[in-house]
Amino acid sequence: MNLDYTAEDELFRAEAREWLDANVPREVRPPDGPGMRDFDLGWQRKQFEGGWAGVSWPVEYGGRGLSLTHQLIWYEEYAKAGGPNAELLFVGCNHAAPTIMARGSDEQKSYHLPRILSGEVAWCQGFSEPNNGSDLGGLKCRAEIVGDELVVNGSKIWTSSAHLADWQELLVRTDPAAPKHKGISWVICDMQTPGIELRPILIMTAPGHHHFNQVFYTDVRISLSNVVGEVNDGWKVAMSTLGFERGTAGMLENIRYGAVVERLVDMARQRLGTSALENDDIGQRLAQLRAEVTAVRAMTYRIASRAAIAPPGSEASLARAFFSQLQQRIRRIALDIIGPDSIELPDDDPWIRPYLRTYSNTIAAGTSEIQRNIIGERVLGLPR
Amino acid sequence: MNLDYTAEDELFRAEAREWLDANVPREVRPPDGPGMRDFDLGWQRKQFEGGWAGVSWPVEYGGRGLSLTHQLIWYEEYAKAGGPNAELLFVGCNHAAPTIMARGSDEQKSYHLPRILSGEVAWCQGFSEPNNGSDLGGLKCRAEIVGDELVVNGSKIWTSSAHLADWQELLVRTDPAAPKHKGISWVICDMQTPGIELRPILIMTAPGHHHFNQVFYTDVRISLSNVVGEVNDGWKVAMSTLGFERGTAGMLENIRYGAVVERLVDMARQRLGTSALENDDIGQRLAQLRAEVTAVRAMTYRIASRAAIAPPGSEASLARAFFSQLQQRIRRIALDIIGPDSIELPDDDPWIRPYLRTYSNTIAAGTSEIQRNIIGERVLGLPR
Amino acid sequence: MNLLPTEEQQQIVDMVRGFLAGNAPLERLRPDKFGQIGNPDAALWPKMAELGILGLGVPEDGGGLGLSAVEETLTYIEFGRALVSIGVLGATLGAHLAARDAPDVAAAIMGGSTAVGLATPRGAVEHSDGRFSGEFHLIEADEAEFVLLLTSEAIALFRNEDFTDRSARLSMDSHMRLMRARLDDGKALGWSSVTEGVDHARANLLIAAYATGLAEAALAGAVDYAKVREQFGKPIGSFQAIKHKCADMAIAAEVASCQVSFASVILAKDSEESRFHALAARIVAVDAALKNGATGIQVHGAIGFTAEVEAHLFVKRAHLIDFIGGDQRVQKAQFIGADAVM
Amino acid sequence: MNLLPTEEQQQIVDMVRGFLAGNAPLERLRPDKFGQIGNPDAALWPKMAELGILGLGVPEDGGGLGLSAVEETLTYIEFGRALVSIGVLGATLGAHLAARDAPDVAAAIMGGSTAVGLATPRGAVEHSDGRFSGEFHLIEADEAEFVLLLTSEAIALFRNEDFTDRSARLSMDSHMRLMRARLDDGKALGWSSVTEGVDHARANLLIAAYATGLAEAALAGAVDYAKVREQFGKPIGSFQAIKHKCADMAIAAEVASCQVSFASVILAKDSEESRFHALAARIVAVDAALKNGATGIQVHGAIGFTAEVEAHLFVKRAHLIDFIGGDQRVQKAQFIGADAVM
Repeated sequence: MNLDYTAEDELFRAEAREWLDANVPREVRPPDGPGMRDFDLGWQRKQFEGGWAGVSWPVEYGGRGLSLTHQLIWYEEYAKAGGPNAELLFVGCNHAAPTIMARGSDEQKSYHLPRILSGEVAWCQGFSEPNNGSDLGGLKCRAEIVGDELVVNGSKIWTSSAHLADWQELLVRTDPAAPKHKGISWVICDMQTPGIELRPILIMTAPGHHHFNQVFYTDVRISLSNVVGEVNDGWKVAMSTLGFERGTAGMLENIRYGAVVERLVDMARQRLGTSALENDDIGQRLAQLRAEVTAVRAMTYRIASRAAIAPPGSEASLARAFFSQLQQRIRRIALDIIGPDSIELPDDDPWIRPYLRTYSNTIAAGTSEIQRNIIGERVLGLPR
Repeated sequence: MNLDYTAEDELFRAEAREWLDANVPREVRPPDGPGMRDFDLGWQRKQFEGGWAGVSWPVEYGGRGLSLTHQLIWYEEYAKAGGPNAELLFVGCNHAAPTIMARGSDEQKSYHLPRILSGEVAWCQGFSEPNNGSDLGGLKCRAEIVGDELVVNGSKIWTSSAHLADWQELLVRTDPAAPKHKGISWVICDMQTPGIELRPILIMTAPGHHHFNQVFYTDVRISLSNVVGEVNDGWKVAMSTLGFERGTAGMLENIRYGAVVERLVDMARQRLGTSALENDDIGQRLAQLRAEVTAVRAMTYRIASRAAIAPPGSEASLARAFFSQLQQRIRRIALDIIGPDSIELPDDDPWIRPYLRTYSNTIAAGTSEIQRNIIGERVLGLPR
Repeated sequence: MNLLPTEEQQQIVDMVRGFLAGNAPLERLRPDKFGQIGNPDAALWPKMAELGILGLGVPEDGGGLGLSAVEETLTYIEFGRALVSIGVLGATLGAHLAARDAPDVAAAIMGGSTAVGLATPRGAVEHSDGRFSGEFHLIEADEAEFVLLLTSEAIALFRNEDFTDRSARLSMDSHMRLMRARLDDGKALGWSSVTEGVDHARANLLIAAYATGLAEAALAGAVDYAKVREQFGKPIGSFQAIKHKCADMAIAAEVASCQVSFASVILAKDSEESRFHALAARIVAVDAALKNGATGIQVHGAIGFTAEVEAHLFVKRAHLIDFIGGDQRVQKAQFIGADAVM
Repeated sequence: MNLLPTEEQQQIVDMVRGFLAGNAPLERLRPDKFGQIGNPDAALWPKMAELGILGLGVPEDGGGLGLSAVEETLTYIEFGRALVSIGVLGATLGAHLAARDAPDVAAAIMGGSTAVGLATPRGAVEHSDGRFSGEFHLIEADEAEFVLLLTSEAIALFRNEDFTDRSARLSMDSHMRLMRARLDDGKALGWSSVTEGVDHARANLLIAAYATGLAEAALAGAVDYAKVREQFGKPIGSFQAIKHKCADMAIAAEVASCQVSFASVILAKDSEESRFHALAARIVAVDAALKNGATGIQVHGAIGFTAEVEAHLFVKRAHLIDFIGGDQRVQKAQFIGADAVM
């Protein structure tokens, strides 16, 4: 075990810090709408132009081809510099691109990867359906092969930012006769294709926010050349993406939370006084959270260490399940520290809306219950 | 709703208080062994002689025939006076006697009830078996009918104080061909009968404590006249007892815990100071426990109010499940208040051993998991 | 001793529940298709006044129905279940305070023609002999004539215009109108301190009852959903993970409901123990409302995070009422300092 | 950067694990048929000394093996898993302290011929420049020549006879011998304060590592049981209630293990951040040991409450180590006062 960094690592860190200090946007990120899209894509473009958009992406796709350690250093500096949580980029950079890199055709790679990296386009996901939130194998959205096209009919739900996205990673059932986890295909879908309609789903963070959508497909025609991997092999293609999400994709977010807790510690010291905080209920809980978020960083390092040897497996679900409930406890204590003004929800609010958002974190990417099933069965080997 | 007591109730309360003040034993109750038996039976005899042993028992069985309200008043005064937790009496007074009253023959009633009430005998339970802790329907301990006798072979486990008991309420399978919950009989078993052997089970509260036993039966002959209710009808007979246990039998224990929390509040005030306690982690947790234990008393009153109309049903499992985990949290905070001396286990220890005992409370009479199944299915109507 | 409602009390519950089912269904709180959220409950007050609900517990010689805290508490559980605007608390408590010193004000409030907002401290409050200074939040005070202030030390009724420096804020609970304002040596129309009488204890008790209603309704919503929503071919309520969550919600609601009933009976007797039991009720009931609100969202899965079901409304309202007159931390600090009541 | 053991480190783990499997199986801690509990670990020290385990992390010029805190930490996880007498902590930390100022004492300790007990405060400790006064618990000190004292402010090595007014006590963790004793201006053979060097941080780190071992072993015992024990015709591990409890235990153990590894690497670099990371490790690891100890009993059902399985031993040992040098409350109070390390 070691935490040693080479001189080259340290140089990379210094460069990253310098660039971030000069370039991290200082304006408040709009919480929804086209303003948010402009903000996130603009920030991605800026990172791309600075040479920081794809630290660990292969050089051939426009990245720097550096190691996961470099990626981690970048994330650490990003978190320290208070870089924004540009969620709109997540599906493109952390789902679609790795999948296309792993399973896409040369044409798909050369068209999509540069556009994702340079912040030209935003992607959304189309996996969940109204009647099978956690049970991906049971998906029903149909795609018939007609000539050299797929004709899609059905519906997807919980699609984050579909209203702001250019492309969608879409799972469709191409062989209804095949067993549950077969007969599914992973398709690149242009959100401008005729036949696609959106129903915004209003969410609980504030009136008018929608973030989620239901997406309806009526005779939507997609060229067969947009299938990633083989037709009917989409389950495996999707699993590689999900493994990635459960593994390293959350690293940045994990590291960012260290800074969140330190802001809370500062607030609590200001409100209660440093020494009064020691045995105070809030101080004791904050100490626990501080220790836990410190451990999350260590967990991230261990995942990165493992990832250097083998692709992330179900062990990463331990960190994920822990982090999502920790995040909720961290956001929750903010209300106790802020006190009465917690009932306000100002436009530039940094605490209450993120607290409300945590109610989706324990649900997204598999509920806590599903995560615990996975840990019990795949990590511990308990019977189904 | 009301909490009104009649003048007669108040008189009863005053008499109870006076008698308890004069008679509650001041010596420490031995934690195990014959000393514990002598202590508990002696205390029961004293209560009997004072006319307080069977407040709500029918007059014909030696009780005072008073209402559940009187019983509750008695429990409240008992708790306030610091009356001992004479556990050895529990099965006899709260399981066996109510069952015999409800389903026993005249002969069974006239022989056993006075002996239980007057503290002549101790009873133990024989329900659980090694391979079906929570699944009573699956019990296997066999009893063949030979002439006018049952011949019992098999084993029971988790029998509290079998080594100190004179009688046992024993569930045996009398018809192995019948469906799971049929073919069981409820039998009064003399613990001196030849063929009964005990294996003490050491428990975690301290070295040498055993409390639990495994009981082995080899050709144990019990007269058919000792069957309570009909042969093969033991499941229903047992359920009436369990309903009682899940209902009002825990009242005294619930009320006693109010006094336990107040002792903790006093200790915490002494250690930390009354005003420092306010926002202290310990003070805030204690306030929560104090509010919850106050609510437990209210829950007990509501159960008593319901019991005046109909026999206790599954609603009582709400109070039971809550109380068993509350008890554990109450006992746990004692360690934080006591501080370093918590690692000692003196002979007359009032805190650490009861804390360790709570590990059996969430298991006894159905684990927390089973309790939650019952609440989910029978109270809330969720599917199995 | 009896902790179950009498037949007459059950009739009141049924009447209020029926009224709210007809006039305040939960669906009224769904955002419209533009995502806008109105505040539809102002129209309820005159109708509730007609039924006598706003003066339910005010003595008959004060112009009320002369029922007890027990009946008030039972109706507040229903208010919580239906997420009735928390402004109702201003009306009930305001009427009680006014009935003693300002009968015409009390009559106007109980008649439903005059709304009463709520005020709760944003920080330290200076108070001496009925005069108050400090920074406050006003809730549901926009069209109110009076404002009822609750602090951890006192309860007091003001004219709305006594509050100055007003500025509107969006509330975390978007259905409740919120503003900041201040009082400078504002003189109360009527007030009580926490140590005298039962006015202050009544405030805690009714907040507890309202919270119990929230906890019960969050439970009911979760159980209904768990029975019909299927995953992996089975209703999700058959999975222990969900079933046990619902069981925990049921336990929390039962704990709250029992203590609230108990405290209401104590308070109805004007007992010295009112303060202790009302505080205990507030602590366990607000806890239940917060927990059940959060768990209810979780049981609903993804849809629980949306405005398409009511799950999220319960946790937000629970947070709002938590802060009225001091949050759980403040209440627990008071409670641990209180003398034991055995 | 790499947080996985190297091949050499894994070999050390395997060696220690093999040694303990042969010499310290958990069954050694079962009470005999009279319910008596011995303390069988005194015999381990000479054997461990032979393997170099007692001086693993002491520099070579101090007579040790010269390995780092990383290797020490890995062995302490194994000690926790095997419930090795916590007296081992006295030996390791005592050897470190003595190696600087009293090499013959260090040699005797590392040679396994001289046992080192532990001392932990029962209340306030007076301390000035290496002289200590106060009331203490002595753990595993009965046959020890030296005693290692850990307070939240300092770590110090004494001769056993420096402690006076000794009186034996039964310990909640019945395998550990316990007594009360006092120091009156006792002069330490060697000592460090919490603010200088890494001695004090090492104590917290090794306690954290030991606690991680407890958490892991409690998990392993629960999972093994959940796979074989059947109820209602199925292994209990197939029920979500049990499965999710095991998952929570696995999470807690992983959290502890990661932070303990991380802190050990930091400490091995003699970094200024050692104190912060060792405290964080202690907080999450003792938490994991307490939680997993308790949950492990619950997963075992009725047998978990008995001395026929080891489940209860983990929670008792966890409570014991929690109090060594200050319980979680004390550690958290320190930790929230510490400067951020980002």
